[in-house]
Amino acid sequence: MITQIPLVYYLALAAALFCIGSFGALSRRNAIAVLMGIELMLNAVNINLVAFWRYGAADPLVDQAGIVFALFVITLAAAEAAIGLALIIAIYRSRDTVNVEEINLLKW
Amino acid sequence: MVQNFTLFIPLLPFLAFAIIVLLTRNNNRLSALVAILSIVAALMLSYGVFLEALSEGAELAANPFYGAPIAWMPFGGMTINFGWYVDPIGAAMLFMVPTVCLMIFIYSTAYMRHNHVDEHGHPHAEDDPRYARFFAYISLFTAMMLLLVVSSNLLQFFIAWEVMGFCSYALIGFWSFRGRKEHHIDDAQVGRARGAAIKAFLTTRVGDILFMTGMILLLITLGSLDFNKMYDPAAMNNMLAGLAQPLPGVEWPVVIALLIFGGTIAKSAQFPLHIWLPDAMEGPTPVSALIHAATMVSAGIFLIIRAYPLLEFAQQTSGPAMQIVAFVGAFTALFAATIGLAQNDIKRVLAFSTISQLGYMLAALGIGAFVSGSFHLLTHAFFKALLFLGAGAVIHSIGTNDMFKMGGLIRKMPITGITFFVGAFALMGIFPLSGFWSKDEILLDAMREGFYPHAGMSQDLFLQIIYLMLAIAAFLTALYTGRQLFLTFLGKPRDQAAYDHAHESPVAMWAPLAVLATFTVFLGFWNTPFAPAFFHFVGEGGFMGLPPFEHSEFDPIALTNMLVSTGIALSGFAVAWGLYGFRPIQAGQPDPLARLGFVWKILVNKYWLDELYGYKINLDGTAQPGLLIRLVGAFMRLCAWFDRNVVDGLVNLAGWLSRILARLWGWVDTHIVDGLVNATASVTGEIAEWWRTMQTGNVQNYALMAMVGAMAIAILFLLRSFT
Amino acid sequence: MDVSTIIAQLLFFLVAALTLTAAFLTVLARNVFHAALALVGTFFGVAAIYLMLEAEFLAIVQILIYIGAIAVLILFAVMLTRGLMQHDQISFNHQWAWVALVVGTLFLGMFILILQVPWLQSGAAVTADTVPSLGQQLMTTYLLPFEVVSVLLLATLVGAFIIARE
Amino acid sequence: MDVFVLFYLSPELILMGFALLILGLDLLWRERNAQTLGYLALAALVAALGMSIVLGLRVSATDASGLQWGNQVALFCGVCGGTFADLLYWAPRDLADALYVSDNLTNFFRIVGSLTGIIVLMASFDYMRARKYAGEFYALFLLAVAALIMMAASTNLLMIFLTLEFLSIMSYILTGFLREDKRSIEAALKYFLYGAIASAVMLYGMSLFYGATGSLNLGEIGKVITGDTNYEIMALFAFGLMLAGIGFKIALVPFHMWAPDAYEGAPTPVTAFLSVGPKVAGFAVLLRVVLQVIVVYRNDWVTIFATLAILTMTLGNVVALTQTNLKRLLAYSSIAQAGYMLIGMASISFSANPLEGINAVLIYIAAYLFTNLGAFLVVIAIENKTGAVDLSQYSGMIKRAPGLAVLMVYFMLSLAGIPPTAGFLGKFFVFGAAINADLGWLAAIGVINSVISLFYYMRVIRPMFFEVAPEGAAPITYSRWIRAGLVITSVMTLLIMLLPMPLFNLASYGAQIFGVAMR
Repeated sequence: MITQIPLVYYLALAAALFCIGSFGALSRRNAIAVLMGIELMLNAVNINLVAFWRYGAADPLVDQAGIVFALFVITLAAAEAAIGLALIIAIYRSRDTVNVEEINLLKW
Repeated sequence: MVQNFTLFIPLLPFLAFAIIVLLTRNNNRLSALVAILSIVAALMLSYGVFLEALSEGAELAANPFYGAPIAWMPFGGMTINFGWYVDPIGAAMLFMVPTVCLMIFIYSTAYMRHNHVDEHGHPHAEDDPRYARFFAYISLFTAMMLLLVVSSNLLQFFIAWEVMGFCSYALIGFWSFRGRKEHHIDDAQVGRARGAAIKAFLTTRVGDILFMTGMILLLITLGSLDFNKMYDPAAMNNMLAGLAQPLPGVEWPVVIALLIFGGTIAKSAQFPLHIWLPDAMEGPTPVSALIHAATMVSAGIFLIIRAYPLLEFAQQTSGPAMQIVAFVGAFTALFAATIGLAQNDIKRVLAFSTISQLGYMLAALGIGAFVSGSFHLLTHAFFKALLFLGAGAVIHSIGTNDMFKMGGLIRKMPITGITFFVGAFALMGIFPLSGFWSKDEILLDAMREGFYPHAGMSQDLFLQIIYLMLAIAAFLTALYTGRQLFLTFLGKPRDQAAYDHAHESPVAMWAPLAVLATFTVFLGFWNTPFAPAFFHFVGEGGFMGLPPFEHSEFDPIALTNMLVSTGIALSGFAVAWGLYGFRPIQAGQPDPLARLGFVWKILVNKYWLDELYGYKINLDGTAQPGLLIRLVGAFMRLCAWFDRNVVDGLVNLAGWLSRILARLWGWVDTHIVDGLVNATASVTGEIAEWWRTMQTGNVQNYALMAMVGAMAIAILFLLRSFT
Repeated sequence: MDVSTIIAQLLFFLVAALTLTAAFLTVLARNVFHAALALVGTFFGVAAIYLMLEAEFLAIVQILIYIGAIAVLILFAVMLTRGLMQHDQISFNHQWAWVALVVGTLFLGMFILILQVPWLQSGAAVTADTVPSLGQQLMTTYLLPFEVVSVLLLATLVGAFIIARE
Repeated sequence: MDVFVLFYLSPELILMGFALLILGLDLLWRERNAQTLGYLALAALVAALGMSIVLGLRVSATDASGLQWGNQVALFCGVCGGTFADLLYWAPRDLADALYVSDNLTNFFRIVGSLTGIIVLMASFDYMRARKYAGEFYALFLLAVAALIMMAASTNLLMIFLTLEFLSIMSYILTGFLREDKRSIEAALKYFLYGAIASAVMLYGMSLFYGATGSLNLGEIGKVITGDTNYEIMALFAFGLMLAGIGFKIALVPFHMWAPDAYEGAPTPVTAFLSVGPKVAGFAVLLRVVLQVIVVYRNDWVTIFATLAILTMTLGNVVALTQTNLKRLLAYSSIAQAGYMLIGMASISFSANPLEGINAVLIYIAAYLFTNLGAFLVVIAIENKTGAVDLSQYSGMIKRAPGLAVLMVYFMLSLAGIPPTAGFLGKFFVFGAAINADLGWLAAIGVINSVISLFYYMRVIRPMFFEVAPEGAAPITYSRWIRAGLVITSVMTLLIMLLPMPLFNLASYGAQIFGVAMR
């Protein structure tokens, strides 16, 4: 299976996913949707890491750095999501909005 | 023996500063006492050092008293040590600085008390609300000047120099705010003091930065900043040989020498950075005396004295460093003297004369007359302090700075008047006061080198020009000083009310004047052409690795020069008498020189340099930035406007046009009609506003910016690696 | 190109197309709730990619954590803040066109880069189950990050609690 | 793995252990003894500082000539056998297989980090006294300091990412700690969204490095990148992306925009921490990544860093001119300060003395640490009493709090780089390094910038001295902890100037670990 699909395919998929995610993160008004965009970006990175592990590691069994990294990325994504959503809920309570454009008391 | 305690000299006033700030700040008398005691102690110590140096004589020049026991700062492969360095000229400075400072301190105890008449007509004398703080500042100032004089390396020198800059900011702006109960200053004074403090600080900062750059370059190219090792000929030649030229055809030594000279230009108020000094008169008068006589401006000259071997080396090997110094000095001497003619503020006349006299010293140093330039530094400190303090006494008693409201004051204030006359005659260069001997020596050197060269050398046109500029400046000096005397102390009172109010100052104010006058009379005999004792002390042993200076015997040229310079001074004074003394100016009568017409206007407006690139401070306390600053500001506005409108891009045409008109009008309004914008705000403020608008508060904007930034960096990398 | 290659590539393209479609939906959907559902779809797609890359353990983790925890968390948040984002509101901010431009350029750059770089390719096969060795490495080589991340998770818990508590 | 390894990790372990202890005790005591927990946290930080110094001062048994201070100990590496002898002393080497190192550079940042922690903690005692969740605050703060230290010690992409995120997440929580305050929560949310995007971009860059070299260790990656020019484009592109994450921590100019908002909204002690801690740790990571991974392409990154330095200084200084909120002003000032440090980064060229630039950066960091924290302590002391953070509310401070006003002048002069202050020393070294590396023009721009900065530092000083306090304004008193913090910061600001030798030695030992990489 591995020899049949070039590595570049996975990388291109990851790049596309990363760009879609960053588009969402930079242009959605809803803070939760921004968070979703960020999750997409992280997933793209994980595809990269796993593909590089699978194709690049001299012995995929011994050298699992890519997998480990991906695991940690997932864990930290969960932690980030928890903090982010907590902040969004808190903002929602105090301001009645989750629109990123309206969250601009602090500027200039 | 005493020399071992050299480092205590700056430490003592510094301790006074610390004590006043920490302990006695609520007790005015005690604070003043602490300051004066500390300076007396420092004075005794430095007299000890000075006398010891005198006894060693020219020996000391060859082997300066040097110690740098404190390993201080590593830099590259070397270490900079903290210590002291006393050579003859440093010892002479140690005699001058504490003496003058002590006089100023004593004088301040009385000057910082203000007399005012309350609503019932009772006179009151009360201390300035920040009396103790004043003494803390001037103690720190003095401490730093003394540290500068004794410092063993250029970095230590620079640090003292910078702290002094900060003190001058605090002192010039001393009256830049006003408590509720302060009667002695008005709002205009407050505004002027604010502007002047900022102006002084920033203008001198320009020089400091040049100095610092030169210093770092010197450290790197020469490998040391220690005065003891800095001017070692071998290292100097390495500096020339080992490095590529910074610019084609220009060598490092001349670049470094001129950068360091930049520090002097700002600190000693030389053209074109002299603009801060006249405005610095807004500080209390003792501060003016301190800044313009003993400390700050002298520090600039002292820097050139310390860098003298470097200048010599640069001149000999790589470019006209000395000639530039000489020319800037001579030009400033002449230029400031012309402006001095047209000032009505008693202190401003003195300010321009200071600028002019500093130019004299630089010109002397620049033409190689090291000893006479140094000597003029010493004598000038005494008589200029005397003049400032005298002017302060006049202002204190009459309540105005305007000479056209004075007149005939010698009858009311005889002691102040007589001492002021002594100082003024010294400044003019009248025989046999100290100013005569020192100024005469400078002119003699210029004349001898320029017109009567050694055998085998041709006449030097450059030196002849310098001589002529200095001679004309001497004539003008006598003229404006005479004008000041006739307007202030002689003639008839022009403001009867003020005249009636005038009175002789208290003893704490006139006693320092008397002491300074004594020094002014006798100090000159230290270095007469017949018996050049000062020369034997300072010049005969060479200087920091330079060979001994030569002194010509008293000969017909010297005699001619004495006669010529006396003639110049007397003719200047005679012209002043013709204009102002023969028929005293009446109240309301314009200045006779105003008949010069346009030239007079130029002089009154100080060649419009403040308006051109400086920062003009008006009498009413308002201020405008100069044309250059405004042009930059206008350009920034234009950029900002362009940016906003192109980036917005969506405004409709009508709104756009009306906005153009509105903005144009606004531009005219702010820049031409009132033009009272703060200098800083108009230049950087515009950029700041423009950049600040990027901070929209929307985090996604920020993230986009970051994304673009990261991509730009990546792309920049790619571009570089492809090329 | 033999049949198995074609089938494998077809399978990849199918999964990739599904993943990207779901991702697009996540980003473009007006309704945040729909977006969240599409996000779940994307996560499934990525899990399938992991399976194709023979990282089974990671696929399971993806489903358990991403879908089981993160997506559910997001759905909860959507519910809690419901009623704010109506259908008729614009879901994009003012800079979306700029973002599209920048992201498009970024993609182009990444794509060119991906094609140009000689990536490390050993071609080694996975001969045994990777999970035991993974576990072992987590307990030896990667012990320090493992412990640190546990502290981090605890701290995050405390922090989220402080911030979000009524 | 040898248990002895734990000795080399002791500062971090102490901090994390105490953090967990404080969390537990807080659960037990329920808000009753928050102050005690604060003292406990202080004790932990002091212990960590002590252990860092002990680790740093350990004189090597085997090599007396070279690295006398501390050893290079690579921990948790796959290759290392973990015997006692190995751990005691490893000869300087390029750390190809280390995940986490305890070397001189780490020790430098351990000392810097724990000092930051101590001073900020002293400042926060008063601030947190009246507020809820003080116990949690202290615990999370300790964890943030631990994360900062670990970030400086990471030599592996995984560890760098993990610790950077750790520090970020702790910072988000601390920033949003005043959840009743709209601004605090908003600052935290912005900080979070920005940080999450930045770290995702950074991660993508990291994954590219992994793909090209098959390793996550900086040394290993560096070897491959150095050996094969085919990777040049990839390496620089990936580094550009990584810079988004690192630059976010440092607040370099295109990545700085979160900083003023987050600084303004955060509780002031947290602002003080944010303006020093993450910045400093970011520089540690930047040094390691640049000098171990892309060191061969120095021509490229010297240019980039020079450009970024100019942008960062100029923007920070110029925008600070218009600020009236003191926290925001100091935020821009700290952005500008990072620009001066970047001049040091740009000066790490190979001309005369390659380590001079690193040395200058480290010295600048130490000088900046004390100066900036000192300034923030003054702000905190005044805010605690009056709630004022606006410049207009500072008028007449010289009458209300003479000590604070005088110290503020001193710190402002130090930030502006006027002697005799630590700030001058830092600038002297940084500009000197730049001139030595033939970047005189960069130094010149830095110098011009330091003049611009004077304007707004003067703007802080002016109302304190030259304006009249409002009628009936009470004198400002402050607790002994803030006084202690002020004494530490001001004395150190002066001492660094007067006796820079110890700091210079500490920094140059830290810089020497790159000696291998530079050759």
